[in-house]
Amino acid sequence: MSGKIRLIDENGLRVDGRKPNELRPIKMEVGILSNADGSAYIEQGKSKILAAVYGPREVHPRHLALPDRALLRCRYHMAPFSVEERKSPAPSRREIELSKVIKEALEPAVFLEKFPRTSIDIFIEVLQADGGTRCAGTTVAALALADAGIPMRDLVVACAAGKVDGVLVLDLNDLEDKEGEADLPVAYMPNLGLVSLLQMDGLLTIEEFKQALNLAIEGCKQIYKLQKEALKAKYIAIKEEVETCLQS
Amino acid sequence: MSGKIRLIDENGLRVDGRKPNELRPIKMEVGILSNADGSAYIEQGKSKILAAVYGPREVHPRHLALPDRALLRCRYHMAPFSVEERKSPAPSRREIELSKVIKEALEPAVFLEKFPRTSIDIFIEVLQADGGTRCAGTTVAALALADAGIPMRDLVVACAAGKVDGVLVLDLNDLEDKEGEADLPVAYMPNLGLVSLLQMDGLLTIEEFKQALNLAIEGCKQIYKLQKEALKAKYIAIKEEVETCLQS
Amino acid sequence: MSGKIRLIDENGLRVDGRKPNELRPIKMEVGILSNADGSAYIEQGKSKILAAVYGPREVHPRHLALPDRALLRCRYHMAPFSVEERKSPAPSRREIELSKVIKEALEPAVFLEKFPRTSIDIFIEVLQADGGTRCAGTTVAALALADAGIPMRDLVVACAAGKVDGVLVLDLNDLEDKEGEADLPVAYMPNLGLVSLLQMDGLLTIEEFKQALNLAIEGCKQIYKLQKEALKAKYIAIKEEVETCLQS
Amino acid sequence: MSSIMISRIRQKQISQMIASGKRLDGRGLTDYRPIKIETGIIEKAEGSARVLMGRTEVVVGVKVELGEPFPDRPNEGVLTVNSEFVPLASPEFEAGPPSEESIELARVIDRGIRESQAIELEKLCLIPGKKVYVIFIDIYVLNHDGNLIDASALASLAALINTKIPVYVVENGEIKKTSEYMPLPMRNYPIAITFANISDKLVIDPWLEEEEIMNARLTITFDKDGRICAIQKGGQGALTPQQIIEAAYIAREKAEELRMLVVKN
Amino acid sequence: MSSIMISRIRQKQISQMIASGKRLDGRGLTDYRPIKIETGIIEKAEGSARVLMGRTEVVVGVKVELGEPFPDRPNEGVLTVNSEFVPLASPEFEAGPPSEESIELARVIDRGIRESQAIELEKLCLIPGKKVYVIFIDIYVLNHDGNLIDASALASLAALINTKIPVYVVENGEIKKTSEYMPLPMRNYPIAITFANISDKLVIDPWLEEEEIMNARLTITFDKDGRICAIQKGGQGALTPQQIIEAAYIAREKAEELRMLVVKN
Amino acid sequence: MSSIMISRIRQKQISQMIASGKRLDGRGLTDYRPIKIETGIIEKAEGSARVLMGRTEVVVGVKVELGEPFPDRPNEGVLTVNSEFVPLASPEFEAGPPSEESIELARVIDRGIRESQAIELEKLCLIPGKKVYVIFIDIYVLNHDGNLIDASALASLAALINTKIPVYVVENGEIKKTSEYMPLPMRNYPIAITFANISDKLVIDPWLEEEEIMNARLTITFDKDGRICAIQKGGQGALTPQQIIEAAYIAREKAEELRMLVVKN
Repeated sequence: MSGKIRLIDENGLRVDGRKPNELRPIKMEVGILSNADGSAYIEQGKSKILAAVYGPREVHPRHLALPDRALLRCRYHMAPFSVEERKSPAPSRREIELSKVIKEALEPAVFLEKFPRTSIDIFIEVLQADGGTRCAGTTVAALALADAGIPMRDLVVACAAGKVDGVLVLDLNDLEDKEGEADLPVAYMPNLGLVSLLQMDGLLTIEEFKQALNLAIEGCKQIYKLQKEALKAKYIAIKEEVETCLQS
Repeated sequence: MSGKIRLIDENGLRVDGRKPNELRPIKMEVGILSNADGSAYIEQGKSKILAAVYGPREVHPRHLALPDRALLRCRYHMAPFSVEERKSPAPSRREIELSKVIKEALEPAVFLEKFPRTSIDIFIEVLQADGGTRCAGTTVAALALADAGIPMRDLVVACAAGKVDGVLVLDLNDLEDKEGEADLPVAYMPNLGLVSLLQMDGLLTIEEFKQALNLAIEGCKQIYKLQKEALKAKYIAIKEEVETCLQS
Repeated sequence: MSGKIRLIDENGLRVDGRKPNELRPIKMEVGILSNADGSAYIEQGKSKILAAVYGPREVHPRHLALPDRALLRCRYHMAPFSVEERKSPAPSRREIELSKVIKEALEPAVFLEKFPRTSIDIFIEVLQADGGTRCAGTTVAALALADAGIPMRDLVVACAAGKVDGVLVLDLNDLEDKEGEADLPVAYMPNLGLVSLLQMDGLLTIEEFKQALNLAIEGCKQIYKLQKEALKAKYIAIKEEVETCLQS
Repeated sequence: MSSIMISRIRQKQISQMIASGKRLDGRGLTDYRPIKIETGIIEKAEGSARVLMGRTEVVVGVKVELGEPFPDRPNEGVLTVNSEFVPLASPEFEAGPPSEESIELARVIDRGIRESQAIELEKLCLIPGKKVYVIFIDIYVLNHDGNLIDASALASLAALINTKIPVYVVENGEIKKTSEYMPLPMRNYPIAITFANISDKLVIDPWLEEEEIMNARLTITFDKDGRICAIQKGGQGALTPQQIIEAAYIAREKAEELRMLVVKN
Repeated sequence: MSSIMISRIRQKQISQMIASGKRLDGRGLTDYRPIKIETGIIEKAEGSARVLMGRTEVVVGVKVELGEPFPDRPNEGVLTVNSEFVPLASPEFEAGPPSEESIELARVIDRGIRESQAIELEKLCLIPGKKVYVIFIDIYVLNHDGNLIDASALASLAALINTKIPVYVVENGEIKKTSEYMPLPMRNYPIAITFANISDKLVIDPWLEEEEIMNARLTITFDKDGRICAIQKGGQGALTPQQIIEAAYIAREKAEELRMLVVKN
Repeated sequence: MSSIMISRIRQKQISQMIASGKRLDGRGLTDYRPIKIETGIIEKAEGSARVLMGRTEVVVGVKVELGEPFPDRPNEGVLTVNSEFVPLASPEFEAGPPSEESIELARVIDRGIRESQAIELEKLCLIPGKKVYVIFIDIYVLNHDGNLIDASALASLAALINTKIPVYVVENGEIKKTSEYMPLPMRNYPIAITFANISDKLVIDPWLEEEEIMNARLTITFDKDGRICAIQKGGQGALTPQQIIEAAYIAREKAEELRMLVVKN
C-alpha cells in the first residue's frame, strides 16, 4: 500500500464517485444453477461471483467423515480471466488462505450437527475480481447455503472497511485496496451480532480500527437487507411458477 | 500445417518414395515381454511401439471397480528419447487425450462384461515416434489384448489417411503429418465393419473426407492381415516349442 | 571431485586442523521434543540434525500395513536454510535416495516383527548441513528409535571415511566431500559387527577401499561410545527428575 | 464423463423414444436446445462470452498478453486453449488437475480454431522470434447438462469475435503500448456439431441423460466454407462409416445455422 | 488444526477453570508461557533464531539471495515468507505440500512484516528493475504445542534482526560481492499476539489442549508505534465486536512486553 | 522393490540350493544370465542401446541438446541421468512420479559414470559459462526380471559409446550447427556388478525371485583401471566387512568380463 495515487478528491469523494460510507452497487440472485443443491450470484461493483453448494451428501474420501457433524468444506477460486493478468488455474496460496477464512466465517452459522457423517461443499468462483471478493464471496456463499435449504442460525454477510488517503471508507474497490492505507474485511452474523471473519492489512491505530470495524458492520447490515430481498425474490419466483402450473 | 515443403514429387510419389495409397513397411511381433499377460511390438516406418496388457486383475484403487464389467484402462506414453527434442517423462496433454481415444477405440471390441470387478490395463510405450503412433499404438494394443487371451468381438486395427500437396494419401509419416493439409486417424473393427476411433485435423471437404475415410479403412484391412499373421506366428512358435519339449 | 584446493597441509593436517583419523566434535542429546515418541539431536562439526520417531502406531494409509511386521518408514529432509544456497522445501532426488538408504541402514536393527500392522516413522530434519549428514542422520535416528523404546538388536552408528589429497581420512566435512577424491559413508551395528549402509563416490583401489572401510568402522565405534553416553545422560536426567519429585 | 444415476426405466424410455424418432424433451433428433449467447460479460478480459445451451452453461474468457513465439513459428502469435471443469458445475466434477475429459474438450476446441486458421496468427507478431501476442482462451463450465463441446466451441468463437486487443508500436526494438485497441484479426469461424449414438440413431446436442446412455459420441467441426476442420469420436462404442458420412452432411447444415448466431453479416 | 484427542473430562476442566478466570497450567488469562529466544543458531543462514514458547519450538532461518524485483516494485527488494509443518513436530503434521494451516501461518507472519514496513525494502535494490536482494524467511516448526503464530512471528523478527547481508557494489552495471556484511536495514518491529476464545473468555497464548477446545482464535499484530498492522481471525466460532476491541487493547500492551525480548535499546 | 508372491516352498528351495552353492536356474553363484546387447536401435536418439540380461530388458536412449552449464562448472558439459519404471515392465510398477527405487537406480548409474569421469565433460563446452552440451541418459525398463542396476549400467555405457553428437562451431559468439557428427568423447567405461545376499552367500546377478528373498543387495562399480567408482548397498539386511571385501575382488573380475561385451579393442 503505497498511497501515491490520490484516492479522495477535493469534494471528499472516492475514485468511483462514492462517498466514504457508501457501498458499491450490489446485485444478487439466488438459485441460478440447475445442478447444485443451492446457488447464488453476486455483482458488487465490478466483482462478479458465483457460489454453489452441494450437500449434505456422502463424504469423499470417506475417512474424512465426522461422527457428530457435517464436514463443511469451501473452495474459493478465481477464473483465469477474472483479473488483469491471466491467473494460472492452480490454486494460489492466497486462494487457499481465503478458502479457509471464508469456511470459518460460514461455519458458526450452519447447524452442522444435524447432518453427521455428511459433507457440505461450498464452491465460490470469482468470474471477475475488482476488490472485496472474499467479502462478496462470503455473502453469496451464505445465500447459496440458504438456497440449498441448509438450516442456519443466521445469515452471514461480509463487507470491508478501510482507510484511503487518511479517510475511513466502506467497501473498498481494487484500486483502493491496493493503494490505500488499510483494508479490514469483516463477516458478520446480523441477528447474533457476531463477527465470524476478521482480517486486516495496513496500519490503523486502535481508535481507527474501532471506527473501521463499526463502519464495516454497518455495511454488513445494509447488504443483509439485499440478501433477504434476493432470497424473497427466489421464493416469489417459485410461487409464481407453481401458480402458473396449477392454473394451466 | 503450412504446406511449404513439397511432399509429392513430379512422379506422384511421396517423400519416402511411396505411392499415395501405400502403407509404410510394417513389422509386428506378439508375446515378447515375459511379465505382461499379453504383449506385442510394432514397427511401422520408423515408429517403434510396444504394448503390454495386464489383467483381468484386481482393481487398484478398489473403489474404481465396476459391478457389471471390467474396467478398461489405457496409458499411451512416449519415451523421452522417442522424438527429436527430448520429451519430459510427465504425461503431456496430448498423451492424456490419446490414452483416452485409444481406450475408446479398443473398448467396443472387448467382452468386458465377462470380468466384472476387475481391471484390464493396457500400456503403450512409444520408443520411437515417426507419425501415426496413435494408430500403430491401437493396432499393437489390440494384438497385446489378444495375446493376453482376453475374449474379443473382433480385432481393432488403425490407420490414418490424409491430404498432402492436395493428394489423398495413406499412412502419413511425421513430415506429412506436420506439413500436410489434413490427417484422419481411423480405428476399424474389420469383421464388424465399425469405426471405433475417428479424429481429424486439417481441412477437408465432405467429398474428400469420404474418400479419405474409405482409404483409411482400406489401409486398416491390409494391416489386419498382418495382425493375423503375427498372431499365427506366435502360435506356431508356441507349437514348435511344445513339440521340441515333447521330443526331448 | 576436482581436487584443486589443498586439503592436507604440510603438517598432514586437514582444513579444519584435524588429523586424518580424527572425528569432528560431536554433541548428542536424547529426548528433546515433547510430541514425538522418541527424539534426539546431533551436532557433528557444523552439521546440526534432529530426529524424531513416531510409533509403533496405526498405519496411514491403511493398505500399506504389513501382516507380519511393522512398516518402517524414514524421511530425510533438509531445511531450506540448511545449505549455502536456499533449498526448495520439496524433496529432491538426493533426499529421496538418502531416505531409502537410511531406512535400510536402520531396518536390520529393529525388531519389526514385534509390531505387526503398525508403522514406525522416522523423521530426520537437517537444520544445518556441513557434510556427512546421511551418517549423522543415521546415528541420531538410531538414538531416537532407542528413546522411543523400540526394541532393537543393536544400535546403528554411521560415519564416513574418504580420500582427500591422496590421504585416507575420517569423517569428511563439506569441503572435503566436495573437493576430495572419494567419500565412503558406512553404517555399522557395533555389537553384531554388520554393515547396514554402504555407499561410495569417487575413485579408490580395492586396497584403499579396504583401509577406508576399516577406518570408517573405527570411527563408528568411537561414535557409538558417545551414543551410549547420550542415552545414559537421558536416563540419569529422568532419574534425577523422578527423585526430585519423590523428595518434594 | 459422468455417472449420475438415472433409473433403468427412464433410460429405456429415452432410448425407445429415440428409436422411434422422438426425444423425451420434445425435440427432434437434429434439434438443438434453446441457445442464448451473451458477449462482453467480463470487462477485465479482452474478450468474453457466455453460452446457455438448454441448462448447460459455459463462460469463456479471452486474455491477451505478450510473450515469445514458438521456435518453429517465429512470425506468429501463440494460441492456448484451456478448460476447467470446476466442481460448482456438476457433482461429478472435482477440484484438482484437469481430468482427461477436460483436456479432450480443450484440445477439440483448439483444433477447430487452429485448423480452420480462424485467428490470423501471422498478424499477431510484433518482433519476429521475440515478441508476439499470446491469446489465452479459458473455457469455464458453470453448469453441466450435456454437450459441453458444442457450447464451449460456440462460446469460444463468440468470445474471440468479441475480443479487442491493445495496439502496440515497436520503436527501435522497444515495444510500447498505445491507448488504442483493435479487434482480434479473424478469418474463419469454426462451429462444432456433436451427435450421440443412441438406439443406432444419431441425435444432435445430447443432454446429460442422453450422454449417460449413448454408445458413442461424434463431433464434427465445420469452417465457414463448409469444410471439415476437426473431428472427434468419443465414448465406448463404434459407428458405421455410413453413419459418419450422414452425420457430416447433417452437421454441415447445422453448423451454418449455429454460425449465424455469432457471426453477424 | 489438530485433532489430538483429549478426554471430555479434561476439556471440561480446562474450560471451567477459564470460565472462573484461571488456567490449568497455572497461568493467568493474559500470561504467556515462558519464552526463550536464541539467535544466530544456523551459521549458514544470513540470519536465524529459535523460539521456545512453553513446549512450542520454532526455528526461523533467513536466507538472502540476489534476484529480480516484482515488475510493479522495481526499486525494492523482495520478501518471501514460507513455513513448513514438518512431521517431526506433531503426529498431526504430514509430509507433502503445505497444509492450509501452514499457508495461513506464513501469510499472517508475512502481513505483519510487510504492512509494518519492517524491512526497508527500498534499500535492498542494486539495479532498479533488474537486481535486488531477495529475503527468504523460512519458518520451521519443530514442536507444536499451540500458538504457532506468535512463536513464529517472534522467531521471524528475531531472525531478521540477527540477519547480516553481504554488501555488493555495482560497477558499470556489473554486480560484485564484497567481503563485507551489513545488518538488514529495519525500521519496524511487528509483534503478533494471539487469543483463544474459550468459555466466552479470551485467553492469550493458548497451548495445544486449549486450541483443541477453543471456539475461535484472534491474532492482532502491532507495530512499534502501537498501531495494528495485521489481524487474523481463525477457528469455527465467532466473536462479539466488544471482545475484539478489548483484545486489541490487551494485545497492544502485551506486544510491548514481547518486543522488549527481541529489540534491545 | 517388488512384492510378487512366490511360494514359501519355492523360496526355501532357492535359498537351500544357494546354501549348497547352486542356483535354481543352473547358474553358478557368480555367473551372469545370458547377456545380449544391441546398439543404435533408436535412430532419433543420438545414442541408444538395448540390453537383455536373461529376461530383464532395458532400453537406454541418449539425447544431446544445448544448454547452460552449472554455475560451479562453467567449462563443462552437463550430464543428466533419469530412469523410468514404466508399468509395462512389471505388475509392481505404477504410472506416476518416479518411485524411490527408480530414483536410486538412476543415481547409482549416474555416480558410476560421473565418478569414473567416463564422459570428457570438459570437451563439451561451447561458450564457457553460457552454452554447453547437455547429455540426457534416459533409462527405460521394459521387462523387470531382477538386477535392473547392472542391466541399466551396461545399457547406459553401450548407449554412450554409441552416441554421436552434432558438431557446432562458435563464430563471433554465435553458435552454428554443422552437418557433421562426432563420437561422444569418452575416457572411461564403468561397469556395475550386483550381488544378492541369500543364505549368507553372495550371488551375482540375482533374478527377480532371488531379489524377493535376498536379505541385502550390494552393487560395486569398477572403472576400466580396476578402481571402484561407486558402491551402493540396498535391502533391509546387513553384511559383514569380510563379505564386502570378498565381493569387491569378485566384482573386479566380473567387471572386466562384462566390459569386453561393450568396449571393443
